[in-house]
Amino acid sequence: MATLQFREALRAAMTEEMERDDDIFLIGEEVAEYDGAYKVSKGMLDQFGPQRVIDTPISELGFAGLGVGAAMNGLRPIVEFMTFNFSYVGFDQVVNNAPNVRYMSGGQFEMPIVFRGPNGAAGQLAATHSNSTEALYSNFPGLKVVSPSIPDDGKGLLKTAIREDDPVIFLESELMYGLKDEVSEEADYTIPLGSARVAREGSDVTIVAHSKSHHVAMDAAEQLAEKGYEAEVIDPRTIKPLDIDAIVESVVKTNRLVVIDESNPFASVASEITHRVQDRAFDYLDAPILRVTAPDVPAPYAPNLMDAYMPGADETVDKCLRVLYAE
Amino acid sequence: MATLQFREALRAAMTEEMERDDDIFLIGEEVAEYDGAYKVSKGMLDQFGPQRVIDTPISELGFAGLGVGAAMNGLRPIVEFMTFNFSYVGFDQVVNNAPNVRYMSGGQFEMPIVFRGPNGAAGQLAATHSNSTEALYSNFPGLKVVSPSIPDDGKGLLKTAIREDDPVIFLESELMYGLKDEVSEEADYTIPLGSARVAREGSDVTIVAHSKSHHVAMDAAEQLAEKGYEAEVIDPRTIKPLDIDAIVESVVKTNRLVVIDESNPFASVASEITHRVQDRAFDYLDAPILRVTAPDVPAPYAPNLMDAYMPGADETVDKCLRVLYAE
Amino acid sequence: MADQNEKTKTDGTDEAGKAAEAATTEPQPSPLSDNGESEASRQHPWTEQSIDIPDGPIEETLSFETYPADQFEHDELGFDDDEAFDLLRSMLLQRRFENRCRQMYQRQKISGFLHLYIGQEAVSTGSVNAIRLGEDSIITAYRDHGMGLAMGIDPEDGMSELFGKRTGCSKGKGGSMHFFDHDRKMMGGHGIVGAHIPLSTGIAFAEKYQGTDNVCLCFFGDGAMHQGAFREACNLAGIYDLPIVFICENNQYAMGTAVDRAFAKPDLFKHGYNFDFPCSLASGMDVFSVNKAVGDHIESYAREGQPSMLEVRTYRYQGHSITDPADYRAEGELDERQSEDAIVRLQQYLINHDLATEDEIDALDDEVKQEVSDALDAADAADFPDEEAIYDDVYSQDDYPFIA
Amino acid sequence: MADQNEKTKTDGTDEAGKAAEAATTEPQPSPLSDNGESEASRQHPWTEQSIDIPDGPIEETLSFETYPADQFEHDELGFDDDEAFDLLRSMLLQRRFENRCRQMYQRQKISGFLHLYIGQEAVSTGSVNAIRLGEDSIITAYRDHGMGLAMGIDPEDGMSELFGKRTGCSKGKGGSMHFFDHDRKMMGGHGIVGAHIPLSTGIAFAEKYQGTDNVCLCFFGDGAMHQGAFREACNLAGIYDLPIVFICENNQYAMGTAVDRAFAKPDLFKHGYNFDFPCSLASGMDVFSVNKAVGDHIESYAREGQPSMLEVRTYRYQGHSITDPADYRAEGELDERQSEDAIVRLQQYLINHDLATEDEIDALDDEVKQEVSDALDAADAADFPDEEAIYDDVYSQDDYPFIA
Ligand SMILES: Cc1ncc(C[n+]2csc(CCOP(=O)(O)OP(=O)(O)O)c2C)c(N)n1
Ligand SMILES: Cc1ncc(C[n+]2csc(CCOP(=O)(O)OP(=O)(O)O)c2C)c(N)n1
Ligand SMILES: [Mg+2]
Ligand SMILES: [Mg+2]
Repeated sequence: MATLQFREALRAAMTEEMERDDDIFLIGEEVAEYDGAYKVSKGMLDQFGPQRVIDTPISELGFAGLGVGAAMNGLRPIVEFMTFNFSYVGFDQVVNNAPNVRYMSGGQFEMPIVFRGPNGAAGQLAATHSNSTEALYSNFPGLKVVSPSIPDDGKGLLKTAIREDDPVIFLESELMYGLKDEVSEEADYTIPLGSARVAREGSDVTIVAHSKSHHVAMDAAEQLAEKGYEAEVIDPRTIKPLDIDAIVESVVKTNRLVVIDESNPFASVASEITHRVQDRAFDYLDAPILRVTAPDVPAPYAPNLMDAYMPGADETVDKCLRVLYAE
Repeated sequence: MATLQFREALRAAMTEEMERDDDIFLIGEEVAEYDGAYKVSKGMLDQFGPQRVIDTPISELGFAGLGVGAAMNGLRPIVEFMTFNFSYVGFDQVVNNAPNVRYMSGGQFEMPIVFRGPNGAAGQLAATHSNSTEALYSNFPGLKVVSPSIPDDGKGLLKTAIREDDPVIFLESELMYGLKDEVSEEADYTIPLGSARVAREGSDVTIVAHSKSHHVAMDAAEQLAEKGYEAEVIDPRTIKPLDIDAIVESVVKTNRLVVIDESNPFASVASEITHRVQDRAFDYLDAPILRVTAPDVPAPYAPNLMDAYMPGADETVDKCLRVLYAE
Repeated sequence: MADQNEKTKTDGTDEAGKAAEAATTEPQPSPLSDNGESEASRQHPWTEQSIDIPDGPIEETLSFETYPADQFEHDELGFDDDEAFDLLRSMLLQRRFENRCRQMYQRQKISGFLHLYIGQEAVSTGSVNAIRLGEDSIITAYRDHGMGLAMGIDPEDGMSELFGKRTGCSKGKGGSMHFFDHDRKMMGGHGIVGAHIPLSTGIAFAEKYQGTDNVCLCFFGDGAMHQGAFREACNLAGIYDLPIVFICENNQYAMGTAVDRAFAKPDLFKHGYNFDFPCSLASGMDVFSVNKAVGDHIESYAREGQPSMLEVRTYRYQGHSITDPADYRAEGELDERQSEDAIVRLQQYLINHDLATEDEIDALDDEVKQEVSDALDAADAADFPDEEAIYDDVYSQDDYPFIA
Repeated sequence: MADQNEKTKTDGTDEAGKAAEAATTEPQPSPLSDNGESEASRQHPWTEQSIDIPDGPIEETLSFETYPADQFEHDELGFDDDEAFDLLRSMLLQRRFENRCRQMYQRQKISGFLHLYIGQEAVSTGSVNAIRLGEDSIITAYRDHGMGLAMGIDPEDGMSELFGKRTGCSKGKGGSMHFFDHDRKMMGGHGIVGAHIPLSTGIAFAEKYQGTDNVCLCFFGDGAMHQGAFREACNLAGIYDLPIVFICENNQYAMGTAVDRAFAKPDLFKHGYNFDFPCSLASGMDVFSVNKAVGDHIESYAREGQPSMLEVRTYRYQGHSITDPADYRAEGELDERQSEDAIVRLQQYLINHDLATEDEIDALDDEVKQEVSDALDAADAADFPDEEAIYDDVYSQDDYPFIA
């Protein structure tokens, strides 16, 4: 085990995979000479050279498409979006080309491509720069969507994502890049997609949360413990495929579920989890499934409004108490 | 009442509003000289002239943005997407500019714009041409999303949408344009957004379905009636705002809910309806909420596969019987 | 060729005739559907294009106007002496305002992204002084403080916005990247690179539709020209003859990417060619050059009814944003560029033309600094928005009942 | 200017120095975050651009190559007599195939959208015969049957695809708009206008990355050039020097919109200018002109290592899709265009050059018709995919367990 920042863990994943397989390359805005807008790719240009670590103009549609074409023709691109907000100008390539070419060609083409970069709100950046994209991308068949919350998962899942022959949306977080934690140094450390991590065991209520919200969940669980309730905290780690079995198993035990999802709520990943859990565990639920999300408004700038905007541990505790009928 | 095709009802709405208010104009690909790819705007160029009915190049990003800018500067654009599949190349304008400019400017700008056109699968058009966009657009705060199922609602809701000072996504259907039905000729016929229509009353099970699926629901209700079960069929008509009260009220009566939504299922409108209903009517539900959707795969071309792809009345009946524990 | 045509059975003529018929009888995709009646109505012109390709290469000669620095005098541009002095005030205000912004960011009064305009002030001031305030509009990207101040946004409202206060020019909802002023027709302040360029077509479209003679100045960075949005917007402007001047503020970098690394054709002013725009190139280090260029472009629209493209070459002294150390510059580059500083140039001009003394200039600077200080104090004293404001301005309706 | 600089207090120099410092000490947006260490490392070149703007207008002279019809002979292009005859076979096959498609659509054997290529066959055949099959690749839009057949897709597999059969070239999953043949490097068949253009940059990037000398021909319609995708892709190709020939098949309409109604600059071949591409214009009504032009462009890449742009002017005889009556044409336009028919032209060429007799041409036509008939029968006899196939090919893993 090494202690690494999240960005370093991601870099380790890319570096190890690129050392292993020459067909992998990294492309995106400022990934090479600038070492990455958030320094995730720091030093990779020096190690791999300008053939494999490639700066682009500000052309998300163009270079996302370049990635898709390269994947159709034998390479394994890692495409960095400086942030996923900017994927919207390249949206069509990500949702109409990447996931459909295999299907529409009757399986003739592989699509080993990873689109990665920070997702979600990152402080006071206002409405256009605070998009949570996981609900959107996971609506599209053919895509896989990964969203780790800790450096170790970041490394193991990114290595897996790079090895996939399917398009993977890999969602990171500006606010977590500096997070330091233990990371495996195993030679071939991969974590399968579709397997949740039970981060904390408990029998009173289940909290499901991914990415930054996972840390909110852990905080809330601490607070609940002080009040005498043991929350089970599950990090699905991958949104699609979703390890619904793990979530259902926990709900069967706790009979209560709160989902934290920093996205806007309407047709969100939280909604989907609700649907699946009530379908699978209807008879086990002792209370409605509640969710803790951003309000259904654009992200504001003012610091106090932005604080109110983000899902927090207090609100999570409140909702857990509600499903525990312990208010 | 007049008997009109769906396309004629929509045209009547646009025409009446444009006669009323000179600030309204229609813009899109082939809307003018070609009379609309699906003839929705037939004759409008002749009536309103090329200043107000405007053909564009194939530049969805460009002309969606033109619409947003025009709305910021005092006009009331109706922007036609030839189909909503093509809105994905203009996605950023629709989701990052239209709904955010009001908020980010602290309310200084109105955004009276309608984006309209056919949505969803329309026969054997394969993966890139069969996108259901309602889940995506309704995830964005600041947008309103309307999706009528019958000509009369089409007219009343489109007139309302055009009068809104907020951006409205107005989802039509290629396969319904020829549908003929009674349409109000009242002078000022508008239907408020956020009010569902109870299309059929029943006390055994509630079926919620919008757009084409509404007709599937009505078929299914007929079949259920033959088996002795009375389904209540609710057409939400607008996805956002969603008339959750009407749905909850029905579920309180029937204790069972099946949602039809022809979209891919993950983080869909159906998921959202589930979340809200179980939150609001947990104690009234006698069975899990089931949904009838497209499978989570891209739309295929082969006729037999495409038949299997679309949600149908038989599957709906089966699921209703399941929630009725009557299999 | 005509008789060849008659001989063949493979030319497809009769098939085409049948296709037209087919359209009315074709199978319908579903019983719910039909295709609307087809119509054989209007007269249609021939396209101007031929499929007969001319022999020998096609030649074309292009000419692009230039506006170098140090070529234009205030009076020939229509500025009287006071107005010339006011140009300096405008530019100084922007620089002093932003110098304090940096400081306030370090003190955590300002948060989020902060992109400073320092070095580029001649572009905003030169341009804004070529338009009619309240009638003509401008729209720009996220590096928008300078443009906002030049358009007349009160420094107090600007600083309050940066502080996230309810008194801000966007009520604290937009922050640094989103300065708006509806009444002054400052149409933002936009954060997604290139995405505001299409908005300019709509703004201009509305002017034309309403029969005004107002124009829209659309500013964007060199980096924004990579976006497809640029092409789509220019083409729309071209075919609808919209009153827009597309102005590229080429400050030579898009974040850390130098312009010649990222463009197949780094002569950005020439990119209007694909839309048949008049194109020109101006120095952004001389407020008079910018003013003359923008004025000429506006006149050109009035004369020709055609949008146009202007590249203004300028330089940003600071990093891309406040957190960027700007290590990507060549050694000595910043010094060299700063030796062309537009504020210094204007100061010198005023002195050389006896329009101001050094003392007057110092006094002006003090006055401007005081104005900025006052703005800071006011911003500091103002309140944050009410917590409830988070739900305001999402939709037009007050107390919109549907927000979850 | 240098001493002016020293005099001033407003040039921002020292502020810039402090900004670099600030980057390491600035406030962090959250306790979880930091910004990664900043690095002052590489040597960076000066940008080639200056902020000193030259005096007087900048002039430039352009020259575009042309490839008119009736200028090139088969032998000088390297076709022997049999090969010249085979060009006719290829073009006839496309036309006969599509004539039957229309009929099959009316009989409801084919469904969905159906866009016919009739009239444009010289473009596919001329182009494909300029590349090395299996090495060079092509990619095109939804009007792809002709290109697919020219690339060697068996008419049986093509027709089966249109019938939605498991034996189709895309297993019945793609239909008319999505002909793919991985091994022949026919990279589709794509339905979203313009969206395949960026894919060509990736296809070509992969060739360059792997060190091959293969090129990619990227075909798109006139209408596709409106899309921002065109600009972004061309610029990427230009800066990475990718082996692509961008080929606009200008058939003068995008659906019902004539090219000169929709472009600010309808000379489409000139649009490569913005990327410094060599550009040329060819007749699409002569297979030899197309072949020569495409060959030259490929050679130009081999020589200069630079992508390029070719406009081929052609005409579609049918409506945009099978349901379009094409009322938007000028009167007499279709007849006039068909008088230039490329198949007739080639037939005449073969006869004039004693490469074939009318009888041989008739025999070829019969043979091709028979081939298409057989393809129809085979397609008709083939099975639809299993219902379970709806779940196949979504992901690479067989029996992927997660599909809901
Ligand atoms: C679509 C999009 N991609 C990327 C970014 C991140 N980004 C913000 S500013 C910028 C550089 C823009 O450079 P330029 O247009 O030259 O403007 P300048 O900063 O020089 O004023 C980038 C890449 C963004 N905001 N939007
Ligand atoms: C992004 C997008 N917008 C609109 C359409 C609908 N559409 C299909 S083909 C077409 C016309 C394209 O014309 P052109 O590129 O000239 O090709 P041609 O049909 O002439 O071969 C349009 C508008 C689409 N498929 N994709
Ligand atoms: Mg720049
Ligand atoms: Mg065309």
